Amino acid sequence: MIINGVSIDKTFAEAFPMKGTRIIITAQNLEWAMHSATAFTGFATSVIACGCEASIERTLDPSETPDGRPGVACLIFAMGGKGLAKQVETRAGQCVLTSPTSALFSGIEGEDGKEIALGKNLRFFGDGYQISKMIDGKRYWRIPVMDGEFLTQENTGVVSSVGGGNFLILAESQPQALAACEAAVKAMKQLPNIIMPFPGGVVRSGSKVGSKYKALNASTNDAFCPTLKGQTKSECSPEVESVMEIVIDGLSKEDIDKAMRVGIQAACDLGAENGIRRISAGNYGGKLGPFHFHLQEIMA
Amino acid sequence: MIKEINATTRSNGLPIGGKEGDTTVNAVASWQSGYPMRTTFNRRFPDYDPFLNDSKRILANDESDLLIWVSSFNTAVTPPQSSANTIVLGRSGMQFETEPEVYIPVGVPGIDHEGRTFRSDSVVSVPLRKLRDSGLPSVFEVLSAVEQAL
Amino acid sequence: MTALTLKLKTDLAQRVDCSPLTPDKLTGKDVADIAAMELVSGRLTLPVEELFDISGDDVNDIRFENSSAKLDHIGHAMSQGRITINGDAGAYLGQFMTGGNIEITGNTFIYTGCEMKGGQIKINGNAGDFVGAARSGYKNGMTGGTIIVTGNTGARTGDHMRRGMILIEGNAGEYCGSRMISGTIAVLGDVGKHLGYAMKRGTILLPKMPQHGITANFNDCGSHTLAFLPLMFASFKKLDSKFAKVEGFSRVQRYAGDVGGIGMGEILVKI
Amino acid sequence: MLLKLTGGRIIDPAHDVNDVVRDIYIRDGRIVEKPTDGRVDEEIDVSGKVIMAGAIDMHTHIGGGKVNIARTMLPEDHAEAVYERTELLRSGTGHAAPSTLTTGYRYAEMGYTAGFEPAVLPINARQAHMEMHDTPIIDKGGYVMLGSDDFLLRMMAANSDQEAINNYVAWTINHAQAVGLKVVNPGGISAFKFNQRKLDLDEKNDFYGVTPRDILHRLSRAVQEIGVPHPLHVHGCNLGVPGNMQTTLDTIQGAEGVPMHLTHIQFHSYGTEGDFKFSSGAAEIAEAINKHKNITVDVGQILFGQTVTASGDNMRQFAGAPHAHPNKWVCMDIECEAGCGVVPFKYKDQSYVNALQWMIGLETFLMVDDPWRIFLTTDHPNGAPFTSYPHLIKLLMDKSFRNDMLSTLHPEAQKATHLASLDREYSLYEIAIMTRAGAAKLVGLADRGHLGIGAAADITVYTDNSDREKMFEKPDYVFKDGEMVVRQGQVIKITWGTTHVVKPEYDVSIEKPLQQYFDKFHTLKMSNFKISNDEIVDDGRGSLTIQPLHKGGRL
Repeated sequence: MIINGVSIDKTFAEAFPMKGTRIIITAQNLEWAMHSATAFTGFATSVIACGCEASIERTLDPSETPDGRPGVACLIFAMGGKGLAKQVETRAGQCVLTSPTSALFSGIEGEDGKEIALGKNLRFFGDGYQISKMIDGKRYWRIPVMDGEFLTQENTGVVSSVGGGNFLILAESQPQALAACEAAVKAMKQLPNIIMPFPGGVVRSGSKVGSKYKALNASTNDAFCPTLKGQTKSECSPEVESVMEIVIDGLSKEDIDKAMRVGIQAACDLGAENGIRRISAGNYGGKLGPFHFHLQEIMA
Repeated sequence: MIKEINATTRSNGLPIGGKEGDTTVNAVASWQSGYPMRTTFNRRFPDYDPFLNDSKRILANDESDLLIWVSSFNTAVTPPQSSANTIVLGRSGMQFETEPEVYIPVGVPGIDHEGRTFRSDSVVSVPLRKLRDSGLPSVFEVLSAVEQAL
Repeated sequence: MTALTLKLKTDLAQRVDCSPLTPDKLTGKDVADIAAMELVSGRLTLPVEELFDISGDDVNDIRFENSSAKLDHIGHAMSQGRITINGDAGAYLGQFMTGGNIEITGNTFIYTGCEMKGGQIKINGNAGDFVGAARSGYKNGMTGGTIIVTGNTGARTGDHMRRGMILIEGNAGEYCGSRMISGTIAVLGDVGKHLGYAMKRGTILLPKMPQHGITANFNDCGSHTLAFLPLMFASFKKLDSKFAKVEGFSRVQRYAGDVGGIGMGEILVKI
Repeated sequence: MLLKLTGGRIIDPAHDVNDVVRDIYIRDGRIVEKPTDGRVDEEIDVSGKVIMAGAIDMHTHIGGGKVNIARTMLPEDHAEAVYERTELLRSGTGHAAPSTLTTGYRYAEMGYTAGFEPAVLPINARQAHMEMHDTPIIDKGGYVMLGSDDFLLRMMAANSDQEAINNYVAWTINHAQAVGLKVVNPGGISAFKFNQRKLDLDEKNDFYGVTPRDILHRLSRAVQEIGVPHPLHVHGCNLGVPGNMQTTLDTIQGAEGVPMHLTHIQFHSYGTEGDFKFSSGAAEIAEAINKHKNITVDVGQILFGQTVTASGDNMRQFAGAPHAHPNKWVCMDIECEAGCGVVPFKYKDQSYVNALQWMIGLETFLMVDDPWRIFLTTDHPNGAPFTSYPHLIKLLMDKSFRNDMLSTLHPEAQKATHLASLDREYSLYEIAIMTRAGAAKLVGLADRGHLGIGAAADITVYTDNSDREKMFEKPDYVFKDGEMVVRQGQVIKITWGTTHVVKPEYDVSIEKPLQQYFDKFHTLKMSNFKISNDEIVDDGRGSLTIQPLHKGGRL
């Protein structure tokens, strides 16, 4: 399959199940909501070492937030509910509770009503002065803090999600690869229910399973490292000088499907004339996860 | 507040209430039925409700056919106006604005016959002794006689 | 199916315990069964048909017509369905209810929504004393659900209330929020003396300073903009009540009390 | 009228009779010899049935101010248990704190024919008697409480001689119409008034300088010397405090051979070992009881569920108040002479502490060798309502049932007990000792608790059933003073029982200082303090049974 001179590999991206939630941070203005959200989703590129994958999903208009203030929606994913709960709690405690004028809400209903603590345990920061309020069947905590009152919903919903959707862009030069990624990320950001957890949405250090060093269980994806063309069984054709990957986590397989289509299309729109040669994907031979995103089917 | 203060020092409250024997009635009602006054036995078991079973309310709402008024201490404590038929077991000498259907004069516990009463703090009970022989029956004697006759 | 309608035949002398006449307890019964059910009235029990004309068959939609202030315990412990009352109701309307809806056109007597756990009661009239309260000697009043009163309430509104919401469009009587443990009472009109007496926790929300002011057992915590209020006002929007149309506010004077006890309750007055 | 019970299996430990088939003859409320002419007016075939004397609860809070406070405080308790009136029975309410009428009916239905109120405050004794007077069928009596009253503490502070104290004790027992003497947290209730919030065995009352040990010593001697059969009934120091086991051991040691009854011993057998700093001291306590023949105990077993604790020990009740469930409680000074604390409580099987309390009680039952010196109580309603006795009997008689229950409790608590390894199962004979013969002997009831000739015909007839709970909760027949009051577990006749008292002699000279004391300090006249015999008899429904004093009773 070739789109605008870019060849689409007959391969698939392999993704795995995760647990995810959406939280909404509001503040007096978008700037301060963004400060809090940026911190909340910081250092959350990969579950491998961060414990979770998180990013800002989008900004919210005051009409869209529970308390009618500007806000930011963040998605956060982890390998299990427990791990997710721990990440949400520590991040909420350190990055939202602390952030001036913020308030914290759940942005999603749990699957079968499943919930994890959002502000439930942050309330103890109130040292007995915290106040609980049930509004519309949901419990909120009002925690007195130095700038007034921190309002947080008690729980947030947990849903089964998909992590690790991805595609690779192979280009003739580093600037061209990056330009294609930027175009793809920009297009994908318009979509709901997904995030691209790496810095700027792009990762350049795609990995393979295993390493020559016993202590490591993942190492550089040498097949896609252009400088190793002569040293390894390379996936890179002679004209490919740079490969970058976009990783996508989403609330459902369909959300990732859509995102990949939009992203790949954006990259392909730049076309061969801008040095984009090929789109591929990372998989582990189907051993890693049950979700397979076949590039050619997605783009069909 | 008394409870809190007692954690470190001493504080006491003295509840005082009740006259005309109501402290006594409350205590006896409590041990016999589990509930104080204003308990109905309509459903064959004691059912306490201090508002619905308030006799003033019941009379005001015409929810009773018969009022039995027991007042053996004080001639001034007379039955309230009501449309219910009224039987009074009252201290001898009671004067009525409206004559009750039945009035049985009774003696006073602690004067005309023996008895026991709870002090108004509801803690200590004291014996009431008979001081004179007036021939007036006690409420107990009247009620027992009625029960016998039935 | 049409609503099961129970039309009171006569003026009552005695109070009638209507607790058996709820959607839960009538499920599976036909009109003949219902007609024969015995209700406690004074020291007698009377069959339903002696007190009411019965029509309709939908036990999940019960209507009391020509209702009287002597019909007690309507909606007792109901968990679902709907009861509509044309006229007044007696004591303990919706006591122990966990779900469903009760609406009444007239007034209610004492203990409306006593120890209710869920559902909604709407009174298009006045409610008596002890709305949403705990029975005498008990420690927890209503623990969930919503009570809306378009008129006024009597004394001790929300006595020992533990959760849930009481919304009063008119005035509340004396000792509103007494011994309240948690939950929210909002009053659009005036409130009587001793507001929040012995209140432990919970919120009393007022759009204006009450006529009798705030008593000395509440301490002024200053004026604040509280983030939960917009949420709460938003939740009122779907109610069939004046509260749905109230312009939300989040700027309030906060008073904490009753400081004679743990003092964690609050009275919020719009500024 | 001569009634014959034919062919029953008699269990009468007072006469060493264990499961012997024998007929019983009853006339005028007494057990009599077989008539020489063999003529009987009525015969009931009880062949194959188990026959015991009526059971006696020697420690049960059935009357007095605190019980009535519990009743008025706990509508929750009443709503759970409502009893409609019948043609015969009056209505009532209550599970943990039942109304008096209900109390009498429920006891009788379980084959109990006597219950003794262990905390009669002298100043409030009239109320206790009035409540017991309204408790039908069963016999009753009370142990009057001294030990924190100012008159005694003044005497002790002034180092009065023992005879004066004996006089005072005898006077109080007489005029409070009691059958024994109780001491609750000796001196502690007084110390509470003087701002002490704990009082150990050898700790001095801040005001009087008197220690609990002194009080126990003086009072136990007094009881012995005036010849009251029931030994001093001791609710010791530090009830419920982890580590109180040492206090209890010291108390046993300190009795110096003088008879002493330690009540609800379970609440006084706590160690401080383990992660929870709360452990069982039952083994040590049982060993001490086995060794000291002067000591008797009742257990005060706890069973899981909602109940209410009612005690004169306002010092310890105040300390326990934060655990109140539902969250309300009352502590009172009664005329500054005694105390009273009522705290509702829910024992939970998944609570480490409650589970261990349950185990400690059962361990004590199983490790005390002599059933004549240990008694079956739940300290009604403090550990559990008396209506749970059949369940408790099953726990004692059925090891596998006991261990099944044990395996469902708090796992950490299970690790802290040897209960599962205790193989003992009580026999019917031992149960009869604990609940009949032994109890009668302990309280000093000459004519009760046995089936000998001349005994009061308080008799319970059971159908033998390997499910002991079923057997004991519903006897076939219960006879009270020769009249059948219960048939098939149902009350069929109302009688009113008697009030057991003792009348130790005293020297009337004690009334001189007492008169001054009452005049100066009391809100009640001394003449009104005294409860006359007529008051007990009242309308003719009540009666007084004066039990004999021990030989050697003297002043």
